[in-house]
Amino acid sequence: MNDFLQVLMTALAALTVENALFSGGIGFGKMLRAARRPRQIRMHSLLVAWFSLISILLGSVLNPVIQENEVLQFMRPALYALFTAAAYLLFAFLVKAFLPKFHIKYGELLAPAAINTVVLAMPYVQKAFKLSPFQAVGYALGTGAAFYLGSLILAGAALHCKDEECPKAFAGLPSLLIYIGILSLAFAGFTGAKLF
Amino acid sequence: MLEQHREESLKYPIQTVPAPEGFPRPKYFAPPKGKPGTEAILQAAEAAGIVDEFDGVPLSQKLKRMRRLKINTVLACCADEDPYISGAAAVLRENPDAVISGLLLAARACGAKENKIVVETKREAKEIRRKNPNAELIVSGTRYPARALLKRKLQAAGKKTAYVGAQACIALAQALDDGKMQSETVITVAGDAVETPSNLRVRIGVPLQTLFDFCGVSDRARAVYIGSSIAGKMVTDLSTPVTADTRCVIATLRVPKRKVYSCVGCGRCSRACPRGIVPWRILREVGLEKPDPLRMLNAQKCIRCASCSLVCPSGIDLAGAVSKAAAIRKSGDFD
Amino acid sequence: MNLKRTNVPLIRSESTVASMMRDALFALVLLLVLPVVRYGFRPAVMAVVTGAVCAVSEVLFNLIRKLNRGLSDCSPMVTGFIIALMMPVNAPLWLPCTAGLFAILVAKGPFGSTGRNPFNPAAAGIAFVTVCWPSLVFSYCDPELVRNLPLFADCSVPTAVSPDAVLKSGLKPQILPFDMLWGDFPGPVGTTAVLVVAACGLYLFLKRTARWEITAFFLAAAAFIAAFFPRIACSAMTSVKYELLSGSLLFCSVFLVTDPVTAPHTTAGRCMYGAFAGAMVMVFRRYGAYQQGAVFAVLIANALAPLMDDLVFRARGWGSELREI
Amino acid sequence: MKYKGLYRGTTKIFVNGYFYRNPVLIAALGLYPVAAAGYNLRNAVELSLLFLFLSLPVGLIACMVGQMIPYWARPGVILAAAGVCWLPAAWLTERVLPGSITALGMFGGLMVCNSVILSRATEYDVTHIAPAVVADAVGSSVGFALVICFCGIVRELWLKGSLWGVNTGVYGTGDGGISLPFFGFILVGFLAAFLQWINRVRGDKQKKGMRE
Repeated sequence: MNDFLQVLMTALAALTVENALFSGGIGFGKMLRAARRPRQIRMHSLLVAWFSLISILLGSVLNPVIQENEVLQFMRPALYALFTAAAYLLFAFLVKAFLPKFHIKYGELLAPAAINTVVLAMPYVQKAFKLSPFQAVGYALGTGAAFYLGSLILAGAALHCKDEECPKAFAGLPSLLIYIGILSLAFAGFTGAKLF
Repeated sequence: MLEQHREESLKYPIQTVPAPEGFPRPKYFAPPKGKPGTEAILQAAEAAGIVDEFDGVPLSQKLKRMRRLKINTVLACCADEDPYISGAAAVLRENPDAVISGLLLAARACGAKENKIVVETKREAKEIRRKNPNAELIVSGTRYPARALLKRKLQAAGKKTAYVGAQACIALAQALDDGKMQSETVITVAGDAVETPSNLRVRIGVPLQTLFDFCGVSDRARAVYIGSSIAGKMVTDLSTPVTADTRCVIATLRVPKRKVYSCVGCGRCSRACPRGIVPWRILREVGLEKPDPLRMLNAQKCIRCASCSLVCPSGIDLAGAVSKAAAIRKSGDFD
Repeated sequence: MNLKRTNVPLIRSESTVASMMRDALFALVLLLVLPVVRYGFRPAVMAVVTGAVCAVSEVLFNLIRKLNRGLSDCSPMVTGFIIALMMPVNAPLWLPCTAGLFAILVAKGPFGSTGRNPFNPAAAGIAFVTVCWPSLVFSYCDPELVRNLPLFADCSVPTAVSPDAVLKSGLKPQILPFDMLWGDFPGPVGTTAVLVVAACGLYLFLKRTARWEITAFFLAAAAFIAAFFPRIACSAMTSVKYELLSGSLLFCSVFLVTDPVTAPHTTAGRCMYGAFAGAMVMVFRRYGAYQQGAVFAVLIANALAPLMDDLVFRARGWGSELREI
Repeated sequence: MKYKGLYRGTTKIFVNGYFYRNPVLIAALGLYPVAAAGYNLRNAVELSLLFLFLSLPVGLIACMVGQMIPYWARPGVILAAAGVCWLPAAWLTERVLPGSITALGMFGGLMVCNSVILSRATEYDVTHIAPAVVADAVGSSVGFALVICFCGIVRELWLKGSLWGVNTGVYGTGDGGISLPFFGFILVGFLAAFLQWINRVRGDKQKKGMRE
């Protein structure tokens, strides 16, 4: 029971206090891309949660190994990238082979969901917060939920920022970026400083 | 909630304006003999060319529709909801018996069991009862749009209701008694540019100028409205003829200038609409270049009472937006 | 008699956007009376200067957009006054002015005129200033020792710890909740006078400028969380009293949350919005980095407002699934 | 004169790449480094160098190898290539500015999956010839550098009143907040608005030119 509670608590923390997405500014580019196709937001965030889960568990396995060796620490980003690429290739191959229907419907979602700053930041988060495996699972799910919420908000905001009431220079992407800025400011109230 | 300007025009009785020379005399037709059945009443209404003064629909067409819909209560509408107009109330005060007999005929024509007269306030009801004790009256209150709100309240109480105008009832009674075609209508002339606001019985087809000459309007008037002060139409040349459903002519000294802001999202228009439409959402949809008809639900149910434009603090013409949305939905040219 | 073309509804309801903003401005000026009596004219000067800065930047922004909207509705003044009322009295004058500039130039300008801003400009301005200069925003002067302050110059005065800072550190403030009603405890300029804020709230609800259900649900949610998850070891009632009376929660519930532009437009949506904002305020107070999280909670609630409207419409089956952009 | 057309074509790609169709301001790619890491000039220059040393090899690999890999596997392989190329890039940046990679820490690490490099590699470089790829890579890295250095300068001046640690006498009034990512997003938003205004004015001028 205690483990499930830990998962829940870190998921909530990932959504509010240690929200790497909003206050850390990670993954907004991908959220913008997801917000452009609102019908697939749910699947997109599920995939993001799934890949960040893999990558954070990967991190909790790799980090102790990297810790001792000096050279490995220099190669840390390369290792994370290689392992994430391997995870993506394996998963994409499995989906293509065994779930053709899923591949046709959500095929092109796999790449952006697997390769983005959110997924690759997960091992760093695990290193920074020293999360235990259960907390890591909670954090990944919380980040997936935050991605879903963020994409929904941005989908609504994108519609709002596009009409003719906005000044011509700010219509479209610029006002959306400022919208993201203010949203990130709102979440900065939690930590008040840099996350990591 | 709106401050009323109706008392001055209700003080004097209805004055009849003499028809200008060379105007055709009212025509007559052979009325049915004895106690008329439903068919006879409908034919008489059609022959007399009676038009309901509240919505401009021919009375015969209206009665047929009421019979088809099996209405069980007919309401003679003597409550004009507009703060400037007092025509219907004046007609009822002048001759309640004619309205009652016309109402009974209309009820028999469409097979309705109950019939009531709608009055604006309790004070008005007391006065009418003093004149004619056996009149069944129902009070509609002064909140604009009183007719639609009363109809919604009765519908909630399970009664299917329909309105017939007071002057239409009187015209029906006259048509069946002495076969007279509908040739006159009572119009309220009001507004701050009119010296003595009053109700005038006037021949249909007479230009507006004669009304103003009879009533005396200062020539500094800047804007003239007909129909109603909220949902009516604006007039620029005074030669337009009077029709059966111009219930009022309003002349004002100043053109009401109104600054228009963008929608503040206060939600008052969706609360003011008696038909359950959400005007601010329709306004946002119509503003897009590709409006999605699914989101402009029941825009075609709008009865154009313009109470949404009335309560909007930003001064937006919401009634126009809703009618444009209804046009889009009816046109069916969406992908 | 030459007749002009006009739009049809001859008569309009007397409450326009301008009159709504004037009511809000009147309520805010009412709130200034008590601090002016206690601290001299500095709060009034601060409010007027901030309002002027907001108004000038709004007019400048409109001029750049070549839009002759002018300054008909005094909404920038309202934003300026709200910002000035949430600052400490001894704050340097450039602090509320920077907040005002941020509010108008970043939170309101790029999104279009009055009715288009997705975030409450005053809340965004105060949040920016709180994140950038937390030490200045939370240094409140001691009401007993300080009498009149210089009008424009920065003043260094003995500062005292405000009740919500004590609450944040988990201790019980020594001032009794009943004394807090009169508002002579260290805190922002306008938000400590609890009774005056309540009176202004009632005035705004009666004039229908603000919607009462947002504030009702906001305070109910805040009280609920304060009662069941008290931050300090005391009975539920005292915890509720301390949480509601301290800090700018009451002021924010009357002025910041009820801004019709950034709140949902449907009644059901407003209730959800008020409850969510109340809950977020308490979450910010417990886990946030600053002692006053009301403005951040309002910003997050503003971001979710359009979603709540869509939720209500989807619940009523009026077709509001998201669409391709 | 095949090369003449080629030469003018590549400069057009280069100019578009770094200014008129700036990847960060128009396509909102690579927002994270600019917002989160671009709060002083030193960080900005280090990241721009890392970006340049990383995008060139990855672009060339994608250009040469891209066709052979099936479409679904392309992003994975390119990410692996980026991971491998990150090591020489980091080594080079360390050589140019000693102590930079350790200072950057996570920001440097996350450059591996910088969406500007990866999206260019998967969509653009696969189907174009080598000079165009190189021009585009250099163009986008200059564009990225422009944006991130501008943000770095503005934020450092306001934060500490110094440029690259050297005090310039400007009294920096900022406190911690300016270095937070939200200020980066707002700054990039205003830059994007400025660029959109320029593009609109340029568009109107061209339309006016065509009409005469």
